[in-house]
Amino acid sequence: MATLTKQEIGTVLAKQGILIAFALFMIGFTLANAKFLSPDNLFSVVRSSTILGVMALGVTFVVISGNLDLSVGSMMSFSTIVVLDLHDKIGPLLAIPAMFAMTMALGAMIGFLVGYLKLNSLIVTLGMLSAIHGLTLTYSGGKNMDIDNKDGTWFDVFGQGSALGIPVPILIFIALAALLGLLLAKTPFGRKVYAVGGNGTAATFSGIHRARTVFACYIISAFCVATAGLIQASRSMGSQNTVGQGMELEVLAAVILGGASLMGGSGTIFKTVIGVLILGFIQNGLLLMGLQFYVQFIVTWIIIILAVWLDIAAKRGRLWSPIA
Amino acid sequence: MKTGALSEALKKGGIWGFIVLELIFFSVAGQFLSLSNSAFMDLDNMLLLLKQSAPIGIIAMGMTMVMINGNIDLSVGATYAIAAIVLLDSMTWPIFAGLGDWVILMSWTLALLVGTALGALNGLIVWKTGVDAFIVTLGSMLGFRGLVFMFNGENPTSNLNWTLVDFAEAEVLGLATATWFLLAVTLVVWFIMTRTVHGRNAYAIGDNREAAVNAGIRVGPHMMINFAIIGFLAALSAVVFYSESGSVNPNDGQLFELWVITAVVLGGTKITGGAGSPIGTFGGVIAIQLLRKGLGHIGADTSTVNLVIGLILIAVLFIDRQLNVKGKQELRI
Amino acid sequence: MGDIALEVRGLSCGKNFTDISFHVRRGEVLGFYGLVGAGRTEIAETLFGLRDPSAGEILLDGESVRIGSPADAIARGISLVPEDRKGQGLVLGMNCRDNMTLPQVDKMRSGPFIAQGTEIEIFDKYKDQLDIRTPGWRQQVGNLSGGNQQKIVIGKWLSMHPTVLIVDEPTRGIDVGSKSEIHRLLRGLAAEGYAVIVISSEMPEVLHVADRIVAMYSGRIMRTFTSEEVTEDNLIQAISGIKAEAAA
Amino acid sequence: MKIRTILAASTATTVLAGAAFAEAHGPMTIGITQNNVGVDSYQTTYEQAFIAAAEANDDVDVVVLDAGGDVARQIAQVEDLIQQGVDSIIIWPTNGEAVIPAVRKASQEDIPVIVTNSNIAEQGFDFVASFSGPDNITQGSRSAEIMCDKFKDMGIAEEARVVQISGQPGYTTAIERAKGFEDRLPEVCPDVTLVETQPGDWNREKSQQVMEAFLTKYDDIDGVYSGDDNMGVGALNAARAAGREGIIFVGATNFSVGYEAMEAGDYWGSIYQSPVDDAEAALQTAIDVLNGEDVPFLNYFDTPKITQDNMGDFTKPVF
Repeated sequence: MATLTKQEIGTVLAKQGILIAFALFMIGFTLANAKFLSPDNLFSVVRSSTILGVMALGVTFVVISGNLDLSVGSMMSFSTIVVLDLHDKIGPLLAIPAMFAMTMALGAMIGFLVGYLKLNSLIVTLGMLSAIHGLTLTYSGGKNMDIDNKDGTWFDVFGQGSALGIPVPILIFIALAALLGLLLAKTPFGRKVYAVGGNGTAATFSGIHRARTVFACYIISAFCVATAGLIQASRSMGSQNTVGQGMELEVLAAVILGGASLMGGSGTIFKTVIGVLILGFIQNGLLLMGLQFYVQFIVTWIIIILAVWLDIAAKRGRLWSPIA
Repeated sequence: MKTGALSEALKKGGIWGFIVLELIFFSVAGQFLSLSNSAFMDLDNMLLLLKQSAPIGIIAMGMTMVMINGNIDLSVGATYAIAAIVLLDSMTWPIFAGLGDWVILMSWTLALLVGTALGALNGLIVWKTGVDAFIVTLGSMLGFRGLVFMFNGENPTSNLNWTLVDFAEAEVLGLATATWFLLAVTLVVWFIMTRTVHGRNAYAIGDNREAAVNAGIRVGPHMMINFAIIGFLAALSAVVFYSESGSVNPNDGQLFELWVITAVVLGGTKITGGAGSPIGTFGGVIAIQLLRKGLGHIGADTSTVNLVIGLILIAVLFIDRQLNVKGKQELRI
Repeated sequence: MGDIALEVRGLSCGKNFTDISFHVRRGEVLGFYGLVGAGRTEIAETLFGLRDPSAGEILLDGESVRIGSPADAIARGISLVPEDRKGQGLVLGMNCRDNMTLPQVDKMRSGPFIAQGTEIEIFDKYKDQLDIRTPGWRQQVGNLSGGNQQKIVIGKWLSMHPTVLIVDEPTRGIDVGSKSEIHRLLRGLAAEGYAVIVISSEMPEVLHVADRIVAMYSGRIMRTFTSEEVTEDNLIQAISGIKAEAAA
Repeated sequence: MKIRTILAASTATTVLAGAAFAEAHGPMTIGITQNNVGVDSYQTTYEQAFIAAAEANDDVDVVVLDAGGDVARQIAQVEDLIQQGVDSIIIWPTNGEAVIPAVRKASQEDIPVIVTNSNIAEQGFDFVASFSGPDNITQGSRSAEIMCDKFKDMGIAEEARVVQISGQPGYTTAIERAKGFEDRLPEVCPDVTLVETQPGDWNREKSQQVMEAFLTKYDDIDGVYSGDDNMGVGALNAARAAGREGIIFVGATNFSVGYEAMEAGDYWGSIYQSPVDDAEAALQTAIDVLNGEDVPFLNYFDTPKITQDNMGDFTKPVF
């Protein structure tokens, strides 16, 4: 009986470990600085996490399908720059769909290379990271993009507006998370994503079109990136080419923190959202505690490895790896 | 059978063919676009190329081993920066004050030890926790960089020691010090991977870890040794480079992992492990350096360089796939 | 015995197999016997749309068809229980129910979502019918015994109501009790009117289960035995490449 | 050649001098290795202005390279330029010390080196013909003065609290500006406290995040000094979103976004620094050195204070 209870505790830990860790962080930071739990601060953390969060939603699909997307950072800078540039040229009403189309075309290209041609996703997206960065620089001529008439446009609504007292970016994030969460958890497509990532061969043997599924995941990822770019552009109404650079790893860290396995086949949208919030609150908490930025690097390092380790350990039922 | 032999030859020698293409292209394009009076394929320029390949090239040899073994190391850039800081800072430590120029030897040893230890730490975590190397080294890429900043804040760490600079700039038999290091490392890694038990086991583990375990190979220690070696080589690369330049910014080495992985993959090492060769990697390193140098030679700007290098990486992967394409009668999964 | 469900004429696939012709009727179990590498699995994979044939014809209910993908094969009523259960048959990290309903996940809809009720009904039905021993549908398939895992795969395909059920090495790595259970099951399926193809490397298995046995050697069919003709000796001779006449 | 010489002679003396060099040697080839062109529009505008200035001058050919922020690549580029036999090298150092040996190599080959924008360390001064660029320490102290003067006007110089958002860790410009500001502020306004400094990496979004945390952490912030206007505007956005008014924003390197924010009355002041001036000064210094003219070793171009009060005297930056 005792072993059973122990196993049960293990199962709970394995399933909810990330939530428990999250709660512990919140308590710790609140003890360190009372302001941490103030509504203002919570709001501000969530708002500043939305861009990372929206991208992480899409990458969750890619990771569950058993692939990687390292190009989201430079793709986000591409969409930000493009939408800002087009805003003044063709107006926001046309600029937004045009930007979405261009970003999703890039996503389709990656999806084609990884899904249909079965090229390794790490290398493909690494190549795209560099190539899209070059594309953005060529497009912008290396210049900052700024909207000329910042007061005469409704474009700022996505990043700075609010409805019912809640900032629009947070609403977009919640809406997208709910939508994609349902898509992943409740629809046939979502089931196929898990199957393809869990065992691509078995999925094929069950009549699932693996290439099509992977392709769709990259399209979703690109859609999320475009949304993030839109929020970013609307929030700052102007941008540098470096926006989003290096975010691919942060996004990946959030998804992994949420418990998605890089091997594919596991993870949920809800857990990714928790992962995003943990990263956001760590950053914010350490800043509030007045710690140097590099401490944040080191703490994130430790947290990522501990989180993934405990996750794996709980799944295999033993702490240390069986590797001889 | 003939097509098979041809594609086999292409696969093995592809990277060298690519290098030849680059040389021809830049020589011709350079005639029209470059302002330089000297030809691109000038001997001095080529010797310079070898020297400039050293920082990436030395690390790439380690990455070849780690990737053949079926792992990956994203933290090499940060290890490189830490080793550089240890090297430059330790020269001013009071305990070494009486050593004169012998301090160089101490500092070198220290830097290499630190690099090896950090690599081994990565390996130990991968081994003992069973967490994927990608995640472990993604984490330590951040963590090690944090250590770099902890050391000296945002300021560069500098110590220009002219004895050291003169040594690093010296040329023996026409080859720069850095070139000698690159060649030696390539040779040693080639020897380890093809002529030792450790090398053969590394291939076996990367090819099929379960089968390797069943064959009685102890997977963990081999992985850890390879991580220790890449840590050592990242430190060696720093030692060679910073002996000459004498100052390290805390963000030096960022994106090195990207370049190194690119070179290794260009050189034909499989990202999933089990196949690859240090000689191919050497070709990959040269190809990248040639590309950078050539694009500079013909006056391409940063954006073009990024675009071209990204696309070439994908193209190489694509061509590799086409060369390995299975017959229509093969299983489609 | 019923009509011919599947007929294959002169089917070849590169170096894998050459000039294969056979047919299988509804209500019949056709056994494929041979050494590993004789090309039996490759035939199954070709019929299931995983390989392109280089020559020959496949007829389903007398109609010539081209099968381009597993989805194609499934739609036409062909199902394959693959040889490698863990590698090809199951997504080990998924639960029992999801594995079983995977091929028809697109069909069980209520609005845009998967109809959970239908799914659980399907699972419960085959859990009872095949006597699958699992605490419930939430159980991860990886935690089940080999025999129960195999039943999940078989249940997966029965729930698709195929015409032709191909079973590759149905009892490899399964305990003795489950083995005979699966043999009974295969006979029962034939009795219900399925056309069943059993590929096996175990002689007692084919002798016990099959109505007719196709003996293969090196990518070719050596001889097709009826259950009256077959003996252990002539079967062994056939799969070793020795012509029956020469031996006689 | 002759006609061109005459034409040149009739325009400007400097060009005349260039022509004289050209007479003797053919057109002079000047190589430049820039720090990281893609990273912000200052560097991009600098590059374009440099190329434009060179094209306008018939006696100069330029080889323009970009180190992409990577020291190793920059050293390789200096070696390449030496190997190509250029007449002079302009370098925008990625690291003020690491490039010294490479610069020494150039000077050993008798190729004069001009450092631009951000200087190298003193140890390397022997190998350098001249530095041309802004005086970043002075810029930092000027920003401190701008902020202090404003506080005095507002009558809060006794108690004001300031936060700083610095540039990319490790870059000389970031370090020098912070140093100038931190040293000068207590001299002019001894009672103003600098509460905290965090890096914003020259990045508007990063700086916005940093400022959001500052705003939560400190209820009382009177001034924000940021290492450039790009970051300053990011901080301004954060303050605006949080509804915190009355904060005095002072930056450096007046970008067009900063200029606009000043026009709108949201942003108090900055340092006017034109990348066009920067680029032209660097090219001119190189030409002067090649022509054997006397060039001051520290050839600063002026970077005046710009605030809401005097911004009418300056044209809006193009970058």
